[in-house]
Amino acid sequence: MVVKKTIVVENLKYRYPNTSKLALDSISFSVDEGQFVGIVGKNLAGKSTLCEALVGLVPHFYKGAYGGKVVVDGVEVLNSSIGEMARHIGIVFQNPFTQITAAKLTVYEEIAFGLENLGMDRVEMVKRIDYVLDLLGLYDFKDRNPFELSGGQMQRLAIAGIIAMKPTVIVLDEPTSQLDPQGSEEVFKAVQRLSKEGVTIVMVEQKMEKIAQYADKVMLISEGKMIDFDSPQKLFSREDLENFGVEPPVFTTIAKKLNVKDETTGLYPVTIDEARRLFSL
Amino acid sequence: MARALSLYVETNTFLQKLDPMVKLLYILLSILLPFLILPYRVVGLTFILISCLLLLYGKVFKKVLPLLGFSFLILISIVIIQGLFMQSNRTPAFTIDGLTFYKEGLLYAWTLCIRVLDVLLAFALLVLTTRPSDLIQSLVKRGLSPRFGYVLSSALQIIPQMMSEVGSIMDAQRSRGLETEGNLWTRLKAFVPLIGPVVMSSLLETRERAMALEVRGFSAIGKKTFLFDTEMTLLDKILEWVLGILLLISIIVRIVWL
Amino acid sequence: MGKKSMWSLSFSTPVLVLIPAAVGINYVGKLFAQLLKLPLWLDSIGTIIASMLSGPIVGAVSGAINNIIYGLTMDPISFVYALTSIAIGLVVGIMAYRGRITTLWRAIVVGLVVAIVSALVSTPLNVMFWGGQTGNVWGDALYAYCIAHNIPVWLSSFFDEIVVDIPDKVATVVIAFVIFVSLPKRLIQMYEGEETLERLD
Amino acid sequence: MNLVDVKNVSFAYSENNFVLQNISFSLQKGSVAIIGQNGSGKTTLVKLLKGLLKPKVGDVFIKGINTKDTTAAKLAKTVGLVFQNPNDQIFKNKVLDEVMFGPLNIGQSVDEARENALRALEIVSLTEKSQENPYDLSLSERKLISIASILSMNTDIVIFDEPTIAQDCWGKTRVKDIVRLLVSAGKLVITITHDMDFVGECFERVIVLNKGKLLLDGSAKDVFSQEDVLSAAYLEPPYITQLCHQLHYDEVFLSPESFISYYESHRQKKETNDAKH
Repeated sequence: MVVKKTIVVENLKYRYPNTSKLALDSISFSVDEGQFVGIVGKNLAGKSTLCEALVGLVPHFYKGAYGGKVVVDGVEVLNSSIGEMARHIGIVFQNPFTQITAAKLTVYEEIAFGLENLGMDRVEMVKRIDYVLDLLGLYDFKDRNPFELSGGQMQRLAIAGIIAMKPTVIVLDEPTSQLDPQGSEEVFKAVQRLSKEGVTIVMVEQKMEKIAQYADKVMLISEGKMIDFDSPQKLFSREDLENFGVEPPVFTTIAKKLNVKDETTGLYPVTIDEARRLFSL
Repeated sequence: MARALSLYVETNTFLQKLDPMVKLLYILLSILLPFLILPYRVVGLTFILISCLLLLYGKVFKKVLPLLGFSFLILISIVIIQGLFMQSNRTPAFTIDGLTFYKEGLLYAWTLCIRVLDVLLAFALLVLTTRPSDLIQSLVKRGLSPRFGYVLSSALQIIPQMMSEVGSIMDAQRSRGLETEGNLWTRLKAFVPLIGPVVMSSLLETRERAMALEVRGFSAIGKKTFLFDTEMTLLDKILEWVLGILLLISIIVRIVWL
Repeated sequence: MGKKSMWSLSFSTPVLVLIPAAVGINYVGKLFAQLLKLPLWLDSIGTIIASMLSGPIVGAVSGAINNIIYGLTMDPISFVYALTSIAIGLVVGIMAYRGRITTLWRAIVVGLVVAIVSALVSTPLNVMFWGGQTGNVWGDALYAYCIAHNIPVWLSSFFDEIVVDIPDKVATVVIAFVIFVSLPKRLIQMYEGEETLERLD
Repeated sequence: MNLVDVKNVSFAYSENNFVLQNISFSLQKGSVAIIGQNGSGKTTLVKLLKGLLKPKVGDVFIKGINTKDTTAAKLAKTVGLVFQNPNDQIFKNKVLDEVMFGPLNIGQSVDEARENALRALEIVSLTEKSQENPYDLSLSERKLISIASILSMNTDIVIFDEPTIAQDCWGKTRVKDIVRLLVSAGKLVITITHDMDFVGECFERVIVLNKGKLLLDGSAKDVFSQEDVLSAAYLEPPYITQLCHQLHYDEVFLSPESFISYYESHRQKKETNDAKH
């Protein structure tokens, strides 16, 4: 059986207006339908720019200089508008607060915002809102003012607003970085549920333990270039990882120092379960 | 927690259910009619009376008083200043403590009072009995660009959010030794460190919010739909016609009479 | 990449998001002025920054919306004074576009111009609604003195308004200027000029 | 004299709705983490220590001075508080000016303030950005600037509110280094945080708040070994500690380093044992 590629990026290059350095430099990769991809790398490595390029904000919102090709769900981003791309791919940003449209008075209406913009039929709209309220565990809050939610709830609302538009892919750019552990956990659980529903997930994240736990594949980015794109075990086992400003999960760090490897694969543990297996004396 | 700004009072009378356009027409009528049909004061007073009765009926009359507060103070000072000093003052009306009030000035002040109350009460009827979001949606349906509708509704929600940051900014700057009390110069100097962070962060946030809107199809071309679509009732339509025709007749009458 | 035309009526999404933020800044400015017990309003800083960032039309719209929101939520009479706010937005936008607001001294001059324009627009409204008064104690005292000394109502009313407007508008423009020069470059770029897409193949 | 004395403090924002109840503790130089779920009263406690709020019942003494007798601005010379959101305080267009704002407010001369500001920027590793606009930098760099703007005031007590939130790996490492540096310089460092790995690595003493009451107060090791009490307050120990528990170790470790040395010594023991057999 041939697995469908939901994202195909070929030789993507991009430079922001009024800058001289390429923010993205010759990036090529593809993602299978339903995969969970983690993106890691240090600040300003180009992670956010790549996310913006996948949804079309680069180049449609920012302009600048663009080369190569990004195809999502069969649609080439460059030849489509951001609004049109919204049916195929959505994005969630860092700050939960800025993603509240501020035009709606209840969580229920807030989710409808995107659907109204796309001119959706009301019966379908109500069906979809009920579905995402349930999927993201927001049903009890449906009549609340969006600004009265906690950070974690707001971020789940942002995801709900995107998922209601039924994209094949959702991109999350450090969605938990401004949340406390409880809020982060809520968001991770929600993302996991989406993944189970078959949504392709691309997630930038600093919490490596979480990436190791959830992602099928991890991409390492440095100075606008893609360094590696592999399984979490292989990627975090790289001995040169620290050179790219990335610290692996704490379990991997310990295992590296103690040289504890899985004998069959020759790789270090990345999750607590793997660590427990390898470290028991 | 701060909510959306609004003076709306939920009392579930017929006024709350009335289409906002009817109330807008009423405001237009109450401002224009006194000018179109003379005598000004009689027509103005009639509108004030109608507005008061409607506000009473809508169970929001008590909420009008705080709205009148500021205007009321000026109106009193107008009565005093015009009554005492207006240039066309000729006929003394009465004298208190050696200060003579004149008829002309008092009459002029009376006219101004009617004008202000007329406008104020008509607007009060709108703002006290209409949810701002309903007003905006109603305007959008009648052709206001939905993008401008967005600006209005988001302003109503963003402002309380921004105001709620005021406390933490005060705390943060006082923690760095900023004095917010003392002589005028000290207090004036404290203004920029306080407003600065609000301006910077709110402007910085515009970029991400703009992107978040874009990816939810904000600029999508094509017809929008509404989650809640309230149809105008027959009564709304009748009232809209009646008020419209009334306005038209008075304009015609005015033109013919001149 | 030239600057956008000053009178461009295209409202990009960033601009539409800027307007509520500008109105919010107006509100917060007013609140801080009250908290610090300053004898000024300082309630149009946002309008002025929006004009400086995005031109006279956006400034004027921000001003108008400021008063519409204020009218809907605080004081219905302020709907009428939307005209003054629009004028302030236009004046600052035009002067900023022509490059007049580059130094502190120029900001003071612009503040004076704004004060005069704002007083000119407000005066007829003041005369129509309040017989020429403003509700400010010092201004109204001057007004009473003027009409008692046979100075015409219009002129008295203008004096009433301008004595209040000069300190307030000069302070407002200066504060807006101080903050504007502190804005990060990437933000200013987002609002100025129309970028074009270049190919890198 | 204690640096901080909290004596039977209770606090309520509105009548009888107490968010803190009968809290007492004393702090010396060293490092203390205050942890607890959202709504446990952590932030309120910190505001009381900074004099931004005054207790309804009881007293807070900072270096023997009752906070009721002074103002937050005056306390700025003794207590520095780094707020969670740097965007609530940054308003200058140059990093250096921003960091000099506090020192100038508390009466330092311009030269002195500049010297202190440059030293603070060096501590947070942002010296080369001193001439840039803070709002052109990333959020994590802005957080470090807000830390520098407190360090430059050279206070005996430094309080951090969630310093590791919105930080990347690099920033987290910086924050940990800063805490260690301040402690070794003889200061009192207090943090409120949700980040248990950070607490485990950098803090000696831990105070746990739950629903406005003081639940636990002791060394980090003691507190984190009481897993039942912590989970009742909805807190999870650091990853390393969790691993220790899962491996059924009889001892608890809070940082990777201590785990590594323990494991190594045991591995050696095991190897020599194996060799004997």
